[in-house]
Amino acid sequence: MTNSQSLHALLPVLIVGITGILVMIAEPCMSWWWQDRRAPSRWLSSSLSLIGIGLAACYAVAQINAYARNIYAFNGALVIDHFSLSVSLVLLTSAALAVLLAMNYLEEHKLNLGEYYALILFSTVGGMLMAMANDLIVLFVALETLSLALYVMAGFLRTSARSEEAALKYFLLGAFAAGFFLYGTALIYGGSAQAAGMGGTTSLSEIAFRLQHGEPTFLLMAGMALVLIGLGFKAALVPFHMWTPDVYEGAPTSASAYMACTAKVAAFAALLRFLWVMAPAHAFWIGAVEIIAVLSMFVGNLLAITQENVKRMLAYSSIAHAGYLTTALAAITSTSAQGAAFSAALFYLLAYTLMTMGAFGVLVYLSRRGHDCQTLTDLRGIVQREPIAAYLLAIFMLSLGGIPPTMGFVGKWLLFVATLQAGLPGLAIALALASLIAAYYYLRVIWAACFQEPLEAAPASSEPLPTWATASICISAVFTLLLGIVPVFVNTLMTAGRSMFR
Amino acid sequence: MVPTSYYLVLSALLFIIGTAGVLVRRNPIQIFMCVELMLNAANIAFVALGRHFGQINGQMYAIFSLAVAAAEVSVGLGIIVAIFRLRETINIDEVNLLKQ
Amino acid sequence: MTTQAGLLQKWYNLFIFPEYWHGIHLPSLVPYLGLVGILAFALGMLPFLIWIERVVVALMQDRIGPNRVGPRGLMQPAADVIKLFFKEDIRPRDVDRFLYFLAPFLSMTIAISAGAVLPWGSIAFRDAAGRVFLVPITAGNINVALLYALAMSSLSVYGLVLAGWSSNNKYSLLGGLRASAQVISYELAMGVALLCVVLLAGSLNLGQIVEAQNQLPFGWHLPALFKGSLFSWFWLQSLVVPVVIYTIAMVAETNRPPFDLPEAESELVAGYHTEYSAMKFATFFAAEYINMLLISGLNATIFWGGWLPPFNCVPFTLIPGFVWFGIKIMMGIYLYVWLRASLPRLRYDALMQLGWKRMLPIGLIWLFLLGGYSLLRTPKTGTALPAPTPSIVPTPPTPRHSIQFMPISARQGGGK
Amino acid sequence: MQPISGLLSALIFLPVLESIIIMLLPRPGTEQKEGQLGPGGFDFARDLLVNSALLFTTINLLLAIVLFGAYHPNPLALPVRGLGPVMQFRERLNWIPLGGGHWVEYHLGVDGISILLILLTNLVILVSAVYASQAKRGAREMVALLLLLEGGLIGAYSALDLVLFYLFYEATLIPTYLIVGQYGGPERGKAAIKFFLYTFLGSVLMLVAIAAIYHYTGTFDILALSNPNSAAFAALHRLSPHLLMLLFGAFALAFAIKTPLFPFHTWLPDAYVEAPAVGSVALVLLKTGVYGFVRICLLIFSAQINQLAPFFIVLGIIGIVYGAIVASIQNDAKRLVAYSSVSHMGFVVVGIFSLTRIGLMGALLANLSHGLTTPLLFLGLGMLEERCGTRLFRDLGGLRKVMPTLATLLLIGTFSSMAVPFFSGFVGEFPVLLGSWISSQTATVGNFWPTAVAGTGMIFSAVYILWWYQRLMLGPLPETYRKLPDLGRYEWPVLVPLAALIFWLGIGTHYWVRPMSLPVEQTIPASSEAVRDDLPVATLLNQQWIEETYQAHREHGTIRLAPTGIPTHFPPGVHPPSSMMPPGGRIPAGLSPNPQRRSVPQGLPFSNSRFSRPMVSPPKTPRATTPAVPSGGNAK
Amino acid sequence: MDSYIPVFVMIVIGALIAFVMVFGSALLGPKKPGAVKASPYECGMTPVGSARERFPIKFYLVAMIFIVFDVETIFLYPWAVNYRHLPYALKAFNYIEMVIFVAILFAGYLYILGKGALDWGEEEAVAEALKRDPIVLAPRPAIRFGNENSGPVDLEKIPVGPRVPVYGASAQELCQPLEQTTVRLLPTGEER
Repeated sequence: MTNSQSLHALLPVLIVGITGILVMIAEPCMSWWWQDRRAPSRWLSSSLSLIGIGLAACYAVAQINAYARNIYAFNGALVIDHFSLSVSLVLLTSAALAVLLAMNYLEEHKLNLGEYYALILFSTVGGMLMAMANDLIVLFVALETLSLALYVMAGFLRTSARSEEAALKYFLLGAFAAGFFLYGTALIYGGSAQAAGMGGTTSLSEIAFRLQHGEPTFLLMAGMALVLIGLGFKAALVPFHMWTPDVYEGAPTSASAYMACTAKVAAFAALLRFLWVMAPAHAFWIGAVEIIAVLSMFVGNLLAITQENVKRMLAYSSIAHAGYLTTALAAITSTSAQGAAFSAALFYLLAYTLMTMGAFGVLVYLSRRGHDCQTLTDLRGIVQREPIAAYLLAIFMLSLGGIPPTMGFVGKWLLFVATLQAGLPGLAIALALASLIAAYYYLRVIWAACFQEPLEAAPASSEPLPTWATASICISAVFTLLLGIVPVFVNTLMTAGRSMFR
Repeated sequence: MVPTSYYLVLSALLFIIGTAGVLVRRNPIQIFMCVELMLNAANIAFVALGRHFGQINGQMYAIFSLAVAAAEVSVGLGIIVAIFRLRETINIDEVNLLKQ
Repeated sequence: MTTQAGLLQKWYNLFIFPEYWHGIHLPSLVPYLGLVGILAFALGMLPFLIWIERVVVALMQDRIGPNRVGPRGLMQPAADVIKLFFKEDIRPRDVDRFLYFLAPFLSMTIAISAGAVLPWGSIAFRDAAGRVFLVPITAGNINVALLYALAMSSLSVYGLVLAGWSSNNKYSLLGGLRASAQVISYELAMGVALLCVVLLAGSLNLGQIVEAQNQLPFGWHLPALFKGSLFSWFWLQSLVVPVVIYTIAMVAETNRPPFDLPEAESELVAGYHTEYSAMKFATFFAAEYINMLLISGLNATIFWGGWLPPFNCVPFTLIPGFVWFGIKIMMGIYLYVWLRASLPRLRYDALMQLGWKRMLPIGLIWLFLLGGYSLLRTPKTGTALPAPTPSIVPTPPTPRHSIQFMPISARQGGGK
Repeated sequence: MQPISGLLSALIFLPVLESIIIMLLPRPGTEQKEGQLGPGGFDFARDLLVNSALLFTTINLLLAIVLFGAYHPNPLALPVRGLGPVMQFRERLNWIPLGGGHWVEYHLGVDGISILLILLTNLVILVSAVYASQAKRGAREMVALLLLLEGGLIGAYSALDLVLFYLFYEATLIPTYLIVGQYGGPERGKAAIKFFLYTFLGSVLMLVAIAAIYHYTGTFDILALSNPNSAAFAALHRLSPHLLMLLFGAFALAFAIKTPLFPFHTWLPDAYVEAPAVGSVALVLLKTGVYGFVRICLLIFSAQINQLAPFFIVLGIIGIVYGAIVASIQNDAKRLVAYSSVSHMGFVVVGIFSLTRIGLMGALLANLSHGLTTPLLFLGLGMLEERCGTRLFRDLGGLRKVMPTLATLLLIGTFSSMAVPFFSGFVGEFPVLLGSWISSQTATVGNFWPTAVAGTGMIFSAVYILWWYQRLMLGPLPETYRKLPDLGRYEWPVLVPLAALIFWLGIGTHYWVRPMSLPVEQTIPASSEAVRDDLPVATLLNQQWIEETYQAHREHGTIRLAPTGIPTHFPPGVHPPSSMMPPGGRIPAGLSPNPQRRSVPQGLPFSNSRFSRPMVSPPKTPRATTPAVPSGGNAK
Repeated sequence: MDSYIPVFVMIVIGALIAFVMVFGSALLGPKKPGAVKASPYECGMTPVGSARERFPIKFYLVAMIFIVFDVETIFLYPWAVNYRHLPYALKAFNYIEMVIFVAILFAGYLYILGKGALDWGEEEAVAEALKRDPIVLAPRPAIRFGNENSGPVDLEKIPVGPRVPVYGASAQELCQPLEQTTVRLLPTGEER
């Protein structure tokens, strides 16, 4: 694999990254050349971003079709296989939807800065690299690329103390997690030398090879635990979830939507690859992962029940969704269920992205004139004012609750089957029971939005429709339903899941 | 020659101190410094292990993590400054608009 | 037992049993020669330097200057030191006591230790096999000498910031802040200028950098006269721009006029050392001058050929290398004084603009122009260029392998 | 008649499409003139809505009628018992891959039981959509949701894959939930959520059970699982009785909540009462609970059914009596009807668990009757409430004088509800009592007590429903109601078809019984002790037989255990059971190890001896030369 | 490590010299402390408020930007050291890679420039930015020196030693008129 071939294989990431740079400097350059910063920047930045994302997505699709085998780029630091390309596509989807949402949100909040789009693109680059990383150090750098952009996005509402507070909390805990991750990597580097004279390595495929042919060392396992903690923070799994509600509540809604999806998708892509590598030593960690899964599901769901703030509720629900996804992590230990677990996790990640983007997107849609629509009270009776938004919200809530015929159901069902195939019936039953609890609070949102009377008389809605946010929500909704009824991607994802074992 | 295990013990101690500091401290800057301590503990471990194995990788990784830490510093200080300008305090206990 | 540590032990023997002089490993002693020499030069030149500055400034301003204490006022610095030693050491209210004392201490320590890597000459040794080793005379003949120098020049700002912060004085604080912002701003430009040199020399060892200048300019075929001459030094090889950048950055790094904003007396009383008195003030003062000496020394080493004579012919080669080195340093010092006497102080925004918007991008672009130039001059065939200066070894071989070392003249047959 | 391919899919997805179209129509205005019913003035949007609702639902009903007409009541002209139901109009596609060659299938098919429910659904949705399109608030949305509900219900009635069934089962929840929650009474939100959560609790457990069944058998195919000869059935019934009982319990809980059966009925009064009239109708239409009992529980868990039938019968009887008594003491007209539903559904459950042909047939008829009668009552009450603004008995009375037509139509509903002969209620409830009588002769409940106690329910129903009618329609008319109008232009067509059908079901019962008789025959578990004596093909399905079958599969080495120990191959002597044959005789790859066996006709077991010994004796010579006759699974 | 030992020796010698210089006059000089002598020197005015005050954001900004560029320099050094010794093909590749690296950095640099992070002409920049975007670039709080809200000098904080003649007024004399104000303002426990 020469360098130019590696670069070629990495082209989707490069396209997104270069677009990010262009978007970043476009605005200052405009202020120099045309002495006008405000007017065209929104169009320039967002359309540039969308073009970049679209190009990258096209290229990724082309690669999926073109590459019959895994590409190990840059001396095996990155692996471009169907799995990473599929995750990249999910990430690009969420980025595109987030760009659409941001176009309206930022304008409503008088915050029309091109950096936001650049940050979206940079964090997407980080996420895509996380999915492709075949080396723990690359994973670390990618993780930080993702996180740093997200920290800034969380604090993007500079005049809001809540936004800044969210950014601070996210940043401190994220940096803490990064410390764990890096130290774990160091320990793995030391622990991967199973015998004297064998050098240390951080390459995941090398570690996998060594684990298949030798005993795991203590240092390796300790490092694995620390890396797990680090990634668990990013994925908001339960003992490491404290930041999630505060951050999602405080951050600008469009940023909450984006970070809820991207961070989780990327973290789970990394977790899947990492734990698959560690699967030969699963006796050490399977118990912990199971406990984390069950705790995440139940703690997330139970805490979500009492929330009045929808963003906060969605945050807790995202913890629960992380718990559902963790069952797939537990399931990859069984050789017979690996393929099913990977494809289930991939499908669920796509589902999660679409429905969370949609749910937050409806909040963005309803946030007009700088007022954030956040609480159940804000949502009361919006069906009379904004029937489309209310019904779309209902679709997303039902999908989040895993109720057919939506994508959420199919995803949950696939996870469920994978868990059973892996011989973990306890987890499967916990999954079912947790989604039962979840139904309650999702229904509360529908109740507030569709069933309750609004507090004040519905004002005549003469404002122009937030076009782009509407487009974003509608895309999410259509796919949530369509893929819930005809899950055509599953087969592709199965191939993607299997690509890991080639 | 100092045995590698000494370095590892040192790095573990630093890491534990950093972790404890993050959990105990109330000033974000102090917390942040503790996080840097954790990262540097990892760097020490990397360099020591790289030397132990006779590989250049360890030192290379340390430089990577330095770069990342620098980026983190920039972002972190920016956030802390922003919150101080809004709230006139950066004490974690007083920064509690978002209910726990 | 390592060589140097063994030497430390042997010193004890040297004093008691002179017969041990016989088997001493002389190359290992060279660093201590370098240490003593640079220390003596720095501390010895310090009072003289103050005198020079006063006299030169006075001349430029058409006045007399110091003329009372000693011949031509030469003893004036000594008198100042004695006076300062016997002044009251005031400790202002509410200072952070530890940091308040630490600041001057740190400034001085760092200023002196920065000199550890400056080579001020070279000695050639020949081993039993007849190979010649050129050893630079410096305390720290280390691989990362340039990084060390850079690190020390960055660390020096700690003294100023801590002084400003601990003094409990608003002027001091602002002075310290200005100093830190200024130093870090110019450090980038300085670093980029140094990078140009590193790119040309291919080494961070200052001895090797000097030796890399000891060749025919641009590889042209010229008479031996020009080998290592004025024209092959890096000021010209790097095509002048980095020298200019470095020289400006050097003045700014030492907070000297016209970049003396941290201690601008018209705005900030005395900046970061407003609250310091007696010898603590003198410590800052001395540290600044030592910094000037050493940064000029670095300038001389990396751009102006270090200990090399300007031409490789008789009248110049007769003069020892350290004299040439001293002359180059003093020219730097003269430049400092000249600038102080000639230029008004910069406004702060102009200062930052110069550093960030002019010198940094120009330096970076220049670095890549040099890289491209170097690439163009590389032959397209062949595996690799030879090591830059094979005659210089960073650390001489240990006595275990070669005991018979004979000191020979530095410039006779040394190197290729 | 040839099956029309795609007809079922059209029936399912056409309403969904129509619902989207309806949602895209302009929203009708809400202005209304003083003292006027229905829309005021010219409202193009409302006319458009009414007409399109009528048009769409009529198209759907016509399709359902085509389905009914094309349906063959007994394609093989044989009483095929013990092999599970025979399905027609089958559609089978792979849908969600599960790895290892396993799929969640899009597998549809109907028998008589389903078809009548589909017809009922289409008809009632038609009338209620017409009614809903007149609503002052949310007319457009209600019609759209009703159409969605229609699609979901038809899907649930025709799904032959457990996951597909679950999916449609859940999908029906959403429109109902939205209708109840948005357009009901003051406590509608709470009631809707209560309804949703109760049902969802049950269905989640059902999902667990479905997954477990897949885990143990490797298939979701309802037909395979209902066929005692299939490997899937054998694999399932090899499990420990405790586990099977748990699985059955999960299904039964889901269906009991949905039906609703006595202790799980508490969501019902709230939801029925708080819902708008259309919502109540929608809730009544949710017959998926009963259907699930019949389609899934009876055959898949035949042994458990046999064990637990008395228990369910007791619960059903309690429901009958309890519902009737509670209904008698209500002061709210709608709540009374709601509780009467508990009572009626109690009859249905008793009929199903009598495990006799007559009882099951009665239960299904009672189910249909309830699906016609209660909508009539609810819609009529809705019209009443619209006029009077109240449902409380103390404010009402004597309305017969101002609205004679409504009174007459409601009287038909009343009679049907109290099971007067020639009305639909009677033809449902009387066979149920008969069936319970037969079954109590063999079961442990005891001689005549079940029948006797259930019979009191009929007496109670006469008490409460007549009293209900009296308090509404008879007696003095309050002055305020003196000017109330009778049925309007759009209200006639709502109530009259229902009333007519009640008569038709009560009088022309044989039209309804004929398509169901064979399915009922096939749906009674072969192990049902109650029908063993009076049916020639009765057989005893016991644990020993299951063990032997399973071992035979193992010995022939054709059982594939990956990934979860699923037997999908059949020993040479055992043919793929009819219910597993896809339409067109195509055997899915991997199902039959021997391609020659494809044309082997299905030997139909219609002798006792066939069932009394294990079905593993392999014929030495393959009867490949025998001309192929259509296998039982599809009506060619 | 051998060649580092003289460097450490040099550092130790430097520290010794510094120690002697810092503490020399503390040993030799006279000691006559006084309250006014000990107060911070602010051009002769009575110092008010704390010296630990907020200072312009620009300093932070410069520090942050510096970190980024400094790290970039870290990556340039190994490249520069090895560049000269590489064969042509590798050299060309390294050159292009580093050009890309620095180009990305330059993009960031352009961004910083465009956003005005390196402009120190405060007033014009703020006025201009306010014209453009009144909300995002809200006026920064003024640079304060702490004397706006500070109350009277707290007498307890001034250590008053033995009455020695010092320059000008004594500490007590300086604070005399302020003392009454202080007593009036404080809701002390004696009043209750």
